[in-house]
Amino acid sequence: MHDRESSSLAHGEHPPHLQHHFSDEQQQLDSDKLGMWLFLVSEILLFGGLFCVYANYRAHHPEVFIYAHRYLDTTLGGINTVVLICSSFTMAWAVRAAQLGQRRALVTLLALTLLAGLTFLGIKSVEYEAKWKHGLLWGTHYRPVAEEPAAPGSASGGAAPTAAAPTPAPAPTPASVPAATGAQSSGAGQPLRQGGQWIVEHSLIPRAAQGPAGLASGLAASQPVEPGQIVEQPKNVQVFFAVYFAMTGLHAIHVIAGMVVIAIMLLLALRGRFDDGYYTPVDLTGLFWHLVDVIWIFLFPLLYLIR
Amino acid sequence: MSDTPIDVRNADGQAAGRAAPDNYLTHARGFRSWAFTLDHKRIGVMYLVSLLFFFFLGGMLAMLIRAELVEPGMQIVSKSRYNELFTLHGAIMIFLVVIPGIPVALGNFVLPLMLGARDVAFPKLNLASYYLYVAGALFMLAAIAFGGVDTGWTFYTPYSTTTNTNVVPVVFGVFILGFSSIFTGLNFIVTIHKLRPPGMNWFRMPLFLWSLYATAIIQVLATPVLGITLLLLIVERAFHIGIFDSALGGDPVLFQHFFWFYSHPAVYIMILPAMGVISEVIPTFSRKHIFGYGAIAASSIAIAVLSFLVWGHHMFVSGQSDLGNMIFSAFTFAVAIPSAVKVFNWLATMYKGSIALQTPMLYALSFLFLFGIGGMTGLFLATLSTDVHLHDTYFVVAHFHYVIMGGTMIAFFAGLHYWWPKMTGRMYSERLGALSAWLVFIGFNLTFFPQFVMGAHGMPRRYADYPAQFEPYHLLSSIGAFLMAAAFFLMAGYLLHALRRGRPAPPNPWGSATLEWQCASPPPYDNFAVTPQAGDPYDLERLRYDAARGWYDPDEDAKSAGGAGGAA
Amino acid sequence: MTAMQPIAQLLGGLPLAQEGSTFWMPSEASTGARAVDLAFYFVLWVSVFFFILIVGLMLLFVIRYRRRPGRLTAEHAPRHNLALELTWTIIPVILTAAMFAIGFRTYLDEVTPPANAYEIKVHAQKWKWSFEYPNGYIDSDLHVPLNEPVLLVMDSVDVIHSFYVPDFRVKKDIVPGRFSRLWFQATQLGEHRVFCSQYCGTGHSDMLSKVVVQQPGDFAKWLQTAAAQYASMSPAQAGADLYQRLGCVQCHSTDGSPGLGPTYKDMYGRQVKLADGSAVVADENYVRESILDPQAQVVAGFQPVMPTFKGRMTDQQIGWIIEYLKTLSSGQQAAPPAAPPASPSAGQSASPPSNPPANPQTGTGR
Amino acid sequence: MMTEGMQAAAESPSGEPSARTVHGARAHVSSLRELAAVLAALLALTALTVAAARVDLGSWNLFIALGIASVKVLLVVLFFMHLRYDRPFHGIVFLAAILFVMLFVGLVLVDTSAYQSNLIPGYAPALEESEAPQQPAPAAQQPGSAPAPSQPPSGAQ
Repeated sequence: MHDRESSSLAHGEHPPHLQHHFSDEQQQLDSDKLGMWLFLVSEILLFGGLFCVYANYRAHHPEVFIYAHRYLDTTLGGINTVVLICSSFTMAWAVRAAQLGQRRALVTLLALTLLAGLTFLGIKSVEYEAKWKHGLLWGTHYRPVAEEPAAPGSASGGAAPTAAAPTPAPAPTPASVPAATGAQSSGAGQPLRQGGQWIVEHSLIPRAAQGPAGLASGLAASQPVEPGQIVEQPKNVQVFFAVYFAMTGLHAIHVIAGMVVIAIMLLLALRGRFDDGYYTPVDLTGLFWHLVDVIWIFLFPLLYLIR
Repeated sequence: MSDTPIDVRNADGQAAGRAAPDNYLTHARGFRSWAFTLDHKRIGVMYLVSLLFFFFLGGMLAMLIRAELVEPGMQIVSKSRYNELFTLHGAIMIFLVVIPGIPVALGNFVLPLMLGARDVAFPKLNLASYYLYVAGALFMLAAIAFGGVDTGWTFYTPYSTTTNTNVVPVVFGVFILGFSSIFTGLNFIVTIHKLRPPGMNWFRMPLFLWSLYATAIIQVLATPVLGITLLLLIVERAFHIGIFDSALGGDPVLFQHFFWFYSHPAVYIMILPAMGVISEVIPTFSRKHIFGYGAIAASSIAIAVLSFLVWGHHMFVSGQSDLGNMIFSAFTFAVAIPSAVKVFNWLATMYKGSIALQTPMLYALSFLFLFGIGGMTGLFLATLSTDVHLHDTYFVVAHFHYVIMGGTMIAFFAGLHYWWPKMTGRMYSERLGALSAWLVFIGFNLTFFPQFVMGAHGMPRRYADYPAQFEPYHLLSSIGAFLMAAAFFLMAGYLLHALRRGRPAPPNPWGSATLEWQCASPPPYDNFAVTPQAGDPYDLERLRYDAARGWYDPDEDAKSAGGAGGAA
Repeated sequence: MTAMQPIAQLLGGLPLAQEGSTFWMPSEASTGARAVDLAFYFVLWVSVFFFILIVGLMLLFVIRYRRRPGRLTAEHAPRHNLALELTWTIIPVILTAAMFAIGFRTYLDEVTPPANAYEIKVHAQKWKWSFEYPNGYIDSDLHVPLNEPVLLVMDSVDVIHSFYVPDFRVKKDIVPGRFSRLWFQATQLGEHRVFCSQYCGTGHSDMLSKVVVQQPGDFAKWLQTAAAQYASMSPAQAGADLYQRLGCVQCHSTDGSPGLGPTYKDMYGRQVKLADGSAVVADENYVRESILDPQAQVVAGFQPVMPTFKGRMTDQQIGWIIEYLKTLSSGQQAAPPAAPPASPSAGQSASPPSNPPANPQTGTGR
Repeated sequence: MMTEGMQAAAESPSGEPSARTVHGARAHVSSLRELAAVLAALLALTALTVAAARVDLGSWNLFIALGIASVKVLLVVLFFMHLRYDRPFHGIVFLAAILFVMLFVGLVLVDTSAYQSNLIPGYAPALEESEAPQQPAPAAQQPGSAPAPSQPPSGAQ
């Protein structure tokens, strides 16, 4: 959608800025601004859908979110938040520079914003890579991998401590992990099979036909069966990671889109296309970039800071 | 369509009237002048041609469906093929014809003219929307080419995530179409807000513009949710992310909430512009000021807002909670009121008028008839207990065909015949126009009324095969469908004929007071040499019929600066 | 397969419950039907009244105010009239409010089952119904006692289906992953159609069944004998019965004609080519696996559309099916003795550890 | 504290004209000091929200986190996006979007929470098909014979 974005910016790139169907600059500026705000509205509703998914599963499966969010690395998330806020600041400053016709400042600030965007994506990719490595993915790809508790120098960096032992803080110590998995030794890279899950798997289909009642009894009975296994692991943890990747993924796409547009603005600025009389594209790009920031400001506490 | 002899002949059009020496059709020539045009009129025409093509395509699919259903058992196609047929018929008609329908084809052409503007606010975005539309359409055609899709146009999970037909191209096509729709709406809102010339205040806007404005609000607010829904569905199929797929711990009913949060407002994206067209046609052909301008304008906005509160009435038996059912049933009845108000206002407009039964008016009247049935059968479906019985039966099928086909498409053809002279500069044969209008009306009722009855008797929808008990109804229905098809071919015939041989159209053949009729037919490239002075758009009394020259003229002395507007 | 076949077979002898049906509505065969129909007719007559009013006025105006030589312009008439507009806003408000109230009240009665309702489990899957009675007996038709409230607890193993009995005016979607409940009290002896009303794929229009309403006494007797019938049957007979009852017949022919799935004729003991190019002998283990995990080894040329029967069939029942297959296969002696010849009893013990025994009849595991 | 931030930013006297006219188009130029103040506020709030998440306040954690986030968003929208000096209509447009998102989420939640009790807790057959081992877990059938009459709300385990 960002290319549409840029095309909506595109008109007026070449002087004369005033298009034939507008009566004056004011009318053109107002139209462009209103158009951009309406586009932002549609963006907000686009993400609104994802927030609805989030609210739905968070409200009805809090235990899943509380259990699973520990796999996320608050430090990296926090750093990314700061990075994005700063980029928002530089962007706002860039708009100001454009308005005042300070070309060098404009170029520098746009470049800085672009850099911040790159940093954000870099950190995100580190996080994704760690999730991938530990099998903390959606749907059937959710296969938490057991690592030797002190797996050093894992690419996940800060993520290692939390992700290494796929057990929640109040859970048995990592020592109990092999105990839990019993026969299949949990060497690095091998799926760690939570007994809790297995029991459910086997009792689920047959007992489902008997109604929640029957199933419930199955779950109740599942704890005593093999003591010492990871019973805290709630079911359908994979849903959290589905939501996590959907939300951060779509946001990342928007970051990339924003960066493309900023890069275009940077080129135009270098070519001296903007002056204090004409800077609308920079202004609108700023609006879009700030929206990307706004979305993340909500994503961060919702995904990383669950309690 | 670009270079027909229109241009040459247009000379006498000018001799007769105020036609500009060159119009938007002759302004530039050749393929590129169309492919890269930023002129809202040409974009509108391109949309119109594409729409009519897909209407033909979807119609042919419908004919196949009706042919298969003539008698029980499978005669023409296999069951799986039948499922693909109704899926594609639905998807093409909904997403490629009816939803874009009136706004993109007629709206694009008329909106700036009615407003007195030179173009829409973002001409490039407008062209981009058109090419997005084409791209989305191509994806859907590709899906047909590569074996079709059988989910039904609603793409319900988990069926859509498990079927091994190729869902993704269609869904992605619809996703793209969604953005085409968003950008059109965005464009219209900005145009109406910022490009109104001095003197054109909100309450001098023709009601068609009010309805387009209300539609655009829905397009901008609701369509993104469809976007994210389809995006998640694609991810669901491609990566099994498990948000809507119960097999992975997802919730299928949540998908239905998402889908209908868009797709019910979408019904009003379809019907609001139709109501706008009717609000133009009825006063013009009754030679009388619209009755209750304010009420009609307000009801458009009311419908736009309320339409966001009623989506759950598609889910009364889907596992939605009783609480949800109660809330959504109540809101649904609420949204029925503004529509009723409009109908009564149109009737009151005809009261004591001077009613000419020309083709656009015939379509408008059959709109009143068919939309009346469509709207009222909606009450049965809003009523919880009766909906439990009627849901997912042919009663529903008949209901939404009466609303979408009998409402939107009939109004679309009313508008097409109403603005045809303005778009092409040619008049069509009134006699054939009236004939096809009648045939469409009869064929339509013959097709869909029996479906109410068999639906009430329990005939479920989307059945490739059916118990013999329902055979007579299906037979009638199919006969009606074929009759309707014939009528549409007739229409295509005389309209195409009119393009070449039709009598040159005067600037204001019907005697309407809205601005688009003040410029020549077809309009000059930049619409208005001097921005016209906006008056009361329904002050028809000041227009006198000039028998000698055969069109309507504002007679100067009677020109009351109709500021009264009947509004506010 | 010819499309009429399943319908003829499921509805063939069924007297369409036509008696008592009106122009608009089928016969009222449940306690709830009356209330629904009253609501329907209320809305109907209100709508008819307003429709006649609107179209009548429209025609009247068209005729009276038709443009003609004497009448080229309109008469002067008010452009708006607040009193009038309020009237035709408020009257619809009142009427629709009434419709909502009626609809909601009848709906509540419709969805709240009485406490003493007789509970039957309904399992929906592409494209068949199976009804499980309290004693564990499973049938493809729904038998219910007359004038007794019946509560259906329904689940689906694959996609969304919808249980619909027009004569009872009841309908409920069956969403996988949840239990849908629906109740009714039949008031009319005889047979009534059951439709699947939520689109569920190729066989959607074949997903039919019937409700058989019996006198309570007859119903009890029927249930007893039906549950006991297998005792008197040979394994192959029992298999043949299950073949019909569990809906295998929907896709697998026994006469060699191709359906959605491979035919059973001469299948057992033969080499079958698989979709992945390899070939296996259709022996007992292969059949068992195909029933419990259908997608594992799909026969070449067929779509992987068969739903699993895991947890829906006992090992004993699988054994019966296998015996039935043997009777359909002329050359089954050619089968390598890979698996011990499975007799119903052997079926239990011979069950390889690859499938968790789940026995619907005793209820364990379900 | 948001209001304080706004005051500080607004009242800070800045050398630049707060609004300038270029080729007839009116536009607001925000002062550097204002932007810097907003940045500082945003960073401070980020720190605050991280800190707040470390203390257990029960269900309040969520609301506090959302509250802080909303304040941050408000700052960004009002000052970085100039909405404070922009046409009021743009503000209405923005609010409308938020409003409709809340409407959507709200109504969906009302319904889904009402039907949660019908769901089978932890239903996800595809998962065990992908991971199910081929030997039966002896414990599997044993519990089934003891059906408990009560339906637990999903996620109770």
